[in-house]
Amino acid sequence: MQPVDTAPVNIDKERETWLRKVARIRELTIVLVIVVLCIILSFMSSSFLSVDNIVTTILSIVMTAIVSVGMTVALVSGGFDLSVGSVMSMAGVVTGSLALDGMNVWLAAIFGLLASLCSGLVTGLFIGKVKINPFIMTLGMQGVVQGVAYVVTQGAPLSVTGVPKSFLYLGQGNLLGIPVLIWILAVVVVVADFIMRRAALARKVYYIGSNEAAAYLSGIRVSKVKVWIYIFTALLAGIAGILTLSRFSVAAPTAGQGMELQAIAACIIGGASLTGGEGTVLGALLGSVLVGIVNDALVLLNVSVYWQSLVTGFVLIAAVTLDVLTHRKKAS
Amino acid sequence: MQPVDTAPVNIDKERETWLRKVARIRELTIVLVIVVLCIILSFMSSSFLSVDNIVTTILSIVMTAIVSVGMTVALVSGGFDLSVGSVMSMAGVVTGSLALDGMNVWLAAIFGLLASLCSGLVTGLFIGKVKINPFIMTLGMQGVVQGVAYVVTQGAPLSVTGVPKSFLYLGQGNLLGIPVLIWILAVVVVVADFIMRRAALARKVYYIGSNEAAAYLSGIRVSKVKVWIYIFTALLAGIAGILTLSRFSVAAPTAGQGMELQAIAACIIGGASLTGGEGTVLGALLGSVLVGIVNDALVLLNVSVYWQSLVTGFVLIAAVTLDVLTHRKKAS
Amino acid sequence: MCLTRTLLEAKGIRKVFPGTVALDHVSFELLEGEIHALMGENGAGKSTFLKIVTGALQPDAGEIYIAGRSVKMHSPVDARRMGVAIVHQELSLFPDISVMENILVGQTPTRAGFMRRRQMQEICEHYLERFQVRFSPTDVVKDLSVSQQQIVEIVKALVTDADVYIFDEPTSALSVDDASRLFGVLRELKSKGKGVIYVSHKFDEIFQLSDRITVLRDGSLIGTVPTSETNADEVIRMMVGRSIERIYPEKGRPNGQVLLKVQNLNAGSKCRNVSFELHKGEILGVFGLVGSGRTEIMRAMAGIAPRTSGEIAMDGHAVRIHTVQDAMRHGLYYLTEDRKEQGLFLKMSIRDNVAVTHLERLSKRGLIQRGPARDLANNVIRDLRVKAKDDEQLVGSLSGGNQQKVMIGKWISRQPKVLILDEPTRGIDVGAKAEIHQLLRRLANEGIGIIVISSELPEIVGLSDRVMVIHNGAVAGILTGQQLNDETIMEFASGLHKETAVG
Amino acid sequence: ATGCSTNGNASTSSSSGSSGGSSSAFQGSSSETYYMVTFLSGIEYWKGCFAGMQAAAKDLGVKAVFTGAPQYDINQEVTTMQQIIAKHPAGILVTSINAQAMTPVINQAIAAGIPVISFDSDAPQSKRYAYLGTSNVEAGQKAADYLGQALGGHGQVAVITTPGELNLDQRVQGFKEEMAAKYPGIQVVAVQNGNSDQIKTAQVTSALLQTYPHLAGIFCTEADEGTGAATAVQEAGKTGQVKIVSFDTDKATLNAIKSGEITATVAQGTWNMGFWGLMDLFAIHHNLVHPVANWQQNGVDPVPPEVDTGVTIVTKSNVNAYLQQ
Ligand SMILES: Nc1ncnc2c1ncn2[C@@H]1O[C@H](COP(=O)(O)OP(=O)(O)OP(=O)(O)O)[C@@H](O)[C@H]1O
Ligand SMILES: Nc1ncnc2c1ncn2[C@@H]1O[C@H](COP(=O)(O)OP(=O)(O)OP(=O)(O)O)[C@@H](O)[C@H]1O
Ligand SMILES: [Mg+2]
Ligand SMILES: [Mg+2]
Repeated sequence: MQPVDTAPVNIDKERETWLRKVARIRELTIVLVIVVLCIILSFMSSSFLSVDNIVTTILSIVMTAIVSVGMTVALVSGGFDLSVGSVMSMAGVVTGSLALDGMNVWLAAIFGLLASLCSGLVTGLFIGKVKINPFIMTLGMQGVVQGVAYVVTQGAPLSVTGVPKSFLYLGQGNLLGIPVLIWILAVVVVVADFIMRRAALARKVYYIGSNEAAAYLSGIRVSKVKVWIYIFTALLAGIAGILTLSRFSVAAPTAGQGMELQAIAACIIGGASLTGGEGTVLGALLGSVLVGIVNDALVLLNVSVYWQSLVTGFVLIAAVTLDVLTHRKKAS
Repeated sequence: MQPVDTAPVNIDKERETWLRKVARIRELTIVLVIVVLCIILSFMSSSFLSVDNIVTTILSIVMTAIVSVGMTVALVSGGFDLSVGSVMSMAGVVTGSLALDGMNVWLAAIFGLLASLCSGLVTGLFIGKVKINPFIMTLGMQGVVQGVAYVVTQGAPLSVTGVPKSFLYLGQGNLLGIPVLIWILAVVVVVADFIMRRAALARKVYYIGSNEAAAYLSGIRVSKVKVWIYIFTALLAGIAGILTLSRFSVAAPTAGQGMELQAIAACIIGGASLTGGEGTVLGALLGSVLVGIVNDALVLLNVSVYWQSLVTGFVLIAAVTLDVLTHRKKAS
Repeated sequence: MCLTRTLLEAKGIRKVFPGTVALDHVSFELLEGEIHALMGENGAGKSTFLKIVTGALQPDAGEIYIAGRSVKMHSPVDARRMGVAIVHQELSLFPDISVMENILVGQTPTRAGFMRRRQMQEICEHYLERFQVRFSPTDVVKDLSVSQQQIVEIVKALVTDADVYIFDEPTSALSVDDASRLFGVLRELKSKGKGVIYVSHKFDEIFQLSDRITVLRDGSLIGTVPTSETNADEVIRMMVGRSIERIYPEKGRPNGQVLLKVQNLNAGSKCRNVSFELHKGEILGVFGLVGSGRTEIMRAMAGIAPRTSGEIAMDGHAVRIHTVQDAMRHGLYYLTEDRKEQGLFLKMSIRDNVAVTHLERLSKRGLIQRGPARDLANNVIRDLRVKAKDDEQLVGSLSGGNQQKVMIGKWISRQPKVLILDEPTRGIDVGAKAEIHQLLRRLANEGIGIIVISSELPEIVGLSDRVMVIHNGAVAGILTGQQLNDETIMEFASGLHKETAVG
Repeated sequence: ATGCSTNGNASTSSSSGSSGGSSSAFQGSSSETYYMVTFLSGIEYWKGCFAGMQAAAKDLGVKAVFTGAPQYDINQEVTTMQQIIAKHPAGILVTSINAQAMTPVINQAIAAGIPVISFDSDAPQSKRYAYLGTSNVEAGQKAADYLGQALGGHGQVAVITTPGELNLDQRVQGFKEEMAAKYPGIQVVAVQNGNSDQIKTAQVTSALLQTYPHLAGIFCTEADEGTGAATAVQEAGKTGQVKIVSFDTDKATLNAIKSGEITATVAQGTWNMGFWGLMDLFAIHHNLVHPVANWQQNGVDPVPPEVDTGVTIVTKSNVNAYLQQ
C-alpha cells in the first residue's frame, strides 16, 4: 500500500490474474470432484460413460435440479423452503385431478401452477410481511400443502389417462435424440442463471441475503422481494410436479417427499450458503449432478441398500469438507 | 414521558411491574395457547380430560420432548441437528442387536449410548473444528447414522425378547400410578433446565449463540464447547432411542424418522430462535406438549387422516404467528 | 440569509422507543448551500433523528417539510425520491457483492430489467477516482478494508442526485487523507447549493467544515448556533450540560521497568518483524494510517491470529501465547475495535457480559453463583460510571460509550497486566471519551501496561507516554518526548522516516 | 385369545342398550362406532380394506371410522390406539406396524372390554380375537411364481423395495426364497431402494438397466415403485422386454397393466379383511357367537382365529374386473 511497494505487488497480481480468476470460481472444486468421480467410475464400470447412462443419469436429476434452482434463490436471500416437495406433489395432483374431471390438461396444468403460486404467495407473505422465520413457516406449509394433496386425492395416486400426446411429450418425448425433459432443464438453468446474474430484481435477492437491514435502508422493498422469492421457488417446484405427472402419467400425493432436503443439499454442495448472499444456479445444477452420479454409482457398483444411505451421507460430508478446506484461506 | 409526565409514568411502571414480569416470560403465549386449546377440546370431546387420555398424550410426547431438550441446546448455540432421529434409531438398534447376541441388556444400552456419543463427537468435531455448516453436516450424519442402523439390522426391526424385567420397566412400568417414562421425562427436563440456567458450561452455549466472535475473543473455547453441544444432543437422542426400545421391545431402524423436524418445530414453538442465543428447556417441553395435544385432538375429533397434515401445519403456523405478533413490539 | 431556500425542515419531532424517549420536540432546519453539523452525546438521538427524516423510522409526532412542502415518508425509498441521500452510521454494505452494485443499489441502470454493467462501471469509476482508491468497481466488498468500505458507503450516497446529503459519522474509519478528500467533496456540494447534514464527534472537523451547529441532549433540542459565533467549550457545555476542563489527563511517570517485550513478531504481510517494549504504568499509543496493520499486529501478539515467528516476554520471562486462553492466563487482554460484532453480547445483560471473562471464578462445582456475578457487574457499573438502570439491562440498549465501558469493565475486573485497546473511543462522545481517558490513566498509574490503538492523532498525542508508529505492517518508529507532535507522527506514519527510525 | 370376563358385562350391557329397538340380531345402532386403526394412514392401500368395513357397517347400521398414524412410526400408532381406547368404542380393527410393539396396547384394549381384530399385518402374540389377511411372505412367493413362469425359468431379475418396512421386507424375503427354491435358473441380481417414490425408483431402475443389460424382470414391493419402474423401462425402450410385477391395485397400476407397461400385480383380499373384520367385531360386541358355552371363561376363541384372505395375480386378462370396481 505504500508507494514504493505498489509496483511489484501489482505485477504479481497481473501474473496470477487468470489463474486466480479460475481458482476463484466458486464452482471449481465441485467440477473437479465430479470429473474425478467420473474417471474412477468409468474404470469400475464399463457402462458408466456410455451415452445411455449419461442421459439416464441426467434424466434422473431433472426434477431435483429444477427444484434446486428455485431453492437457490431462497437460499441466496438468506431463507429457505421446506415446502417445495409438497408443492411439487400438490401441483401434480391438482393438475391430474382436474384433467381426470375432464378439463383440458393444459388448462389443468395452469391451475396446478396457480395452486403452487398461491402456496408460494402465502409462504412469501408470512415470511416477508409477518416476518415468520422461513424454517418454521415452510415446515408448516409443507404440512398444509401436503394436506391439500392428500385431500384432493384422498390418498390415492391419480392415474391420468387419455390426456393429449402433446402433454405427455413434455415428460416422455425426445427432441434431436435427447429427452425433452433434459431440454427443459437446460432452458430453465440457462434462463435462471442469466436472470440471477443480470436481472435487477434478482440482484435484489443478493442484496437482501447479503445484508437485509442495509437492503431495507437502501430502498429495497425487502418484504415484497421476499414474496416474489417464495413465489418463484414454488413456481419451479410446481413445474417439477407437472413434469413429473407428464413423465409418469401418475400424480401421487407423495411425489415430492424428501425433495426439499435433496435440493438444499444440492445447492449447498454447489456453493450456496445457508446464511445468504451466496449461491448460483450453476452451482445448484452441479450439486444435483454430483448427487445424481453418486446415486447412479450406488446401483452400478451394486452397493447393498442397507449401505446406501451411509455412503450418500458420507459423500455429502466429504464434498462439503473438501469445499470448506479448499476455500478456508479465503474465508479467514 | 416528557418531563411533566414523568411522575405518573413511573408510578404506572411500579404498578405494572409484576404483571410485566409475567408478561415478559417468553413461554407465556404458548402456555395460554395450550390452556385455551385444552378448554375448547374438553368441551368438544368428553374423553379429552380423562386421566387415561392425559397420560396417553404425555406418554406420546416423551421421546419428542427428550430429543427437543437436546435440540434446544444446539439451537441456542446457533446451530442445529438433523441427525437426532437417526441417532435415536441407531441407539435402539445397537442396544437391541447386542442384547439379542446375548449381552446383558444394560451393558448393551451403554454401548448404544456410546455409539450415540461417537456420532455426536464426529458431528461436533466437524462443526466445531472443521467448521462445516451444521445443517449440511448433520444432514450428512443423518444418512451415515441411519445407514449404520440399516446395516446393523439389515432393515428388519429387531424384536428384543427375554431381556430383564428391570429394563422393560423403564419403558413399560408404572411408579405411583404414573408411567416411569413420564418420571424420566420430568427428571430430564428438571435437570436440563437447571443446567441450562445455572451451569457455567451451558452459559457458554448462550454466549456462543449470542455472538460467536465475542465469545471466542472472551476466552471461550468455542470449538470445544460446540463438540460438547453435539455430544449432548446425541446423548439425549440416544436415551430416547433406548427408551423407545424399552417401551416397545422393538428396535426399528426407522424408529426416529422425522423426529428432527418435530423436535425443531417443538423448540421453535417454545420460543427458541434459529439464529441462536434464545431458547429454554421449558419452552421445548411446552412446544412438544402443544404438538402432542394437537395430534391428540386430531384423533379424538375424528379428523380425517387426509386432513391431518393440513391441520397440523396450520396449527404450527398459527402458533408461531401468534407468538411473533405478541412479541412484535418488543422486537422492533 | 433570508433569500436562501430551506431545503429540509423538521418541526416538533418526537420518537419513543419502549423504555426511552429518543427524541422530543426536536426542530431542525437545513438551508440551501449549508453544511449543518448535528452534535450530541452518544444516545442523544442524532441517528434516530436522521432515520426519521430519511423515512427509515416513523416519528410519533411532528412534521417534516422538504422544500417547504409537508411530507410523509413511509420508507427509505420515499426519502430518496424526495432528494434526500444518507450515509448511515453503521456500515450498510453488502459484503458478498461487487463494489459497483453496492454503490448503485436501488438505482441500477437497466435495460429491459437487466443491468448495464459497462455503464455501472463507468459511473463508479468516475466517483471512486476522486478518492484515489486502489480497488476496482468489480471487486467484492468483503475483500476491502474497513476504510475502503467506508469510501464505498460515501460514494453510494454521492451518486444519487439529491438536494440533501446526510452523513452520520462518515470519518470514523477514514484516514486523514481520505477525510480531507471527503471535505473537498462536501464543500463542492455546498457550492452547488446542496444542503449537507453532518454528524461527528470530532470537533476539529466540525469547526473546519460547518456553517451551523445544532446540539441535542437526551433527545431534546438544546439549540442551534452559527459556527463562527461559538467555540468548542461552548458546544461541549451544550452537549454535556457542564464544562469539561481537561480532555486529556496528565501524563504518567512510568518507572521504566519492562513489562512486555516483543521481538521479531511476524504474521503475514501486515505484521512484519515487529519488536517493541512496554513499560509498567505506561500508555503506549499505536498510530498508523488505516489499514497499516495495527490490528493485525496486536491480534497476532494476543494469540488471536496465528503468527509465523516472534518471541514475547513478560516481566522478563519468555511466555507462550498462542491462544486467547494463553493470553488471558498471562493477564494480557485485547479489546477489539469492533465492539458490536466481536466485543459484546448485545442481546444479553450487563451482568452476563461482565461475567463471561470470569466464568471459572464465579462458578462453584460448575454452577454459576448468582450473587457474586451480580456484585461483579454492579462493581463495574459503579467503578466505570456506566449509565444503566441495573445490571440486568441489555447491553444492546446502552449508548455507544456505555457499551464501550462495559467492554472495558469485563476485562479490567480481571486484573490485567497488559491491556490492549483497539480504537477504544471510536464513535464515542467527548464526555465519555474523557472519562475513558481518565480511566486508562488511572489504570496505568496502578501499574498496568496499556497499549492504545487509535486513528485520532490528537488522542494519540494527548494520551500516550510513547507512540509506536506502524507503517505498512512494520514499526516505522517509536517516538517519545518532543517527537510526540502531529507532524512528526504523520511523517513516520506515511513512511518517510522508514530507514532512519528502525535500526 | 380370550376376552376378559369382568369386562364382558360392559360389552353386553352396551349391546343390549343399542340393539334394544331393532328386530334382527344383526342390526346395530348408529351410536355404535367401530374404528380402523392403521399406520401410514394416508396411503391408498387401506382404502380397499376400509371399503369392506364400510360395506359391513352399512349392512349392520353401525358407524365405521378410519383413523391411524400418518407416518411410519411405532410411537404414533401406539398413541393413536391408546387414544381410541380412551374413547371406548364398540370395537377396533387394527393393522400392526410392528407385532411386538402393538401387543401390549392391543391387550390393553381387550382388557378394557373392547374387541380387537387384527387385519393385514398381525400381532400374533396379542389377545386379539382374530387375524384376517395375507401373509406378506406368501404374497412375495406368489409374485415369484408368476415371474418365474413368465420368464420360463431363467434370466436375471431385480427387486425394488423400501428397506426398513416390515411388510415390504417380508415380500422380498418370500420372493427371494421362492426363486431360490423353485427357479434355480433365475438369478436375483440386485435388491435396490425405490423409497416408495416414483422419481427415485425411475432413477434406480434406469441404473439397473444400464448395469444389467439383460435384465428380464423386476419385482416391486410397492405400487409407486411399480409405476416408477414402468416409466424407466419405457424410457429405455424396453417395455415388454423387461417384465414388471408390482404390488396392490391402485388405478395407476391397473392402467399400466392394461397398457402393458406392467405385466402383473399382486392383489390382496383387502375388501374382505375389512368386511369380515367388522362382522367379527360386531358378533363379539353383541355376543352373537357361541361356539361353546361360556367361551369367555373357557378360553375359546369365538371367531375363526386366522383367516387367509388370499392373493390374486392381476394380469391383462383379469384387469378389467379390478378396474370396474
Ligand atoms: N431500535 C431501537 N429500539 C430501542 N431504543 C433505541 C433504538 N434505536 C435507538 N434507541 C435508543 O434511542 C436513543 C437515541 O439513539 P441514537 O442512535 O439516535 O443516538 P446517537 O445520538 O446517534 O448516538 P451515537 O453518537 O452513539 O451514534 C438511545 O437511547 C438508544 O438506546
Ligand atoms: N482474522 C481476522 N478475523 C476477523 N477480523 C479481522 C481479522 N483480521 C483483521 N480483521 C479485521 O478486519 C479489518 C481490516 O483491517 P484493515 O486491514 O483495514 O486495517 P488494520 O490492519 O486493522 O489496521 P488498522 O488497525 O490500522 O486499521 C479490521 O477491522 C480487523 O479488525
Ligand atoms: Mg448515532
Ligand atoms: Mg484496526
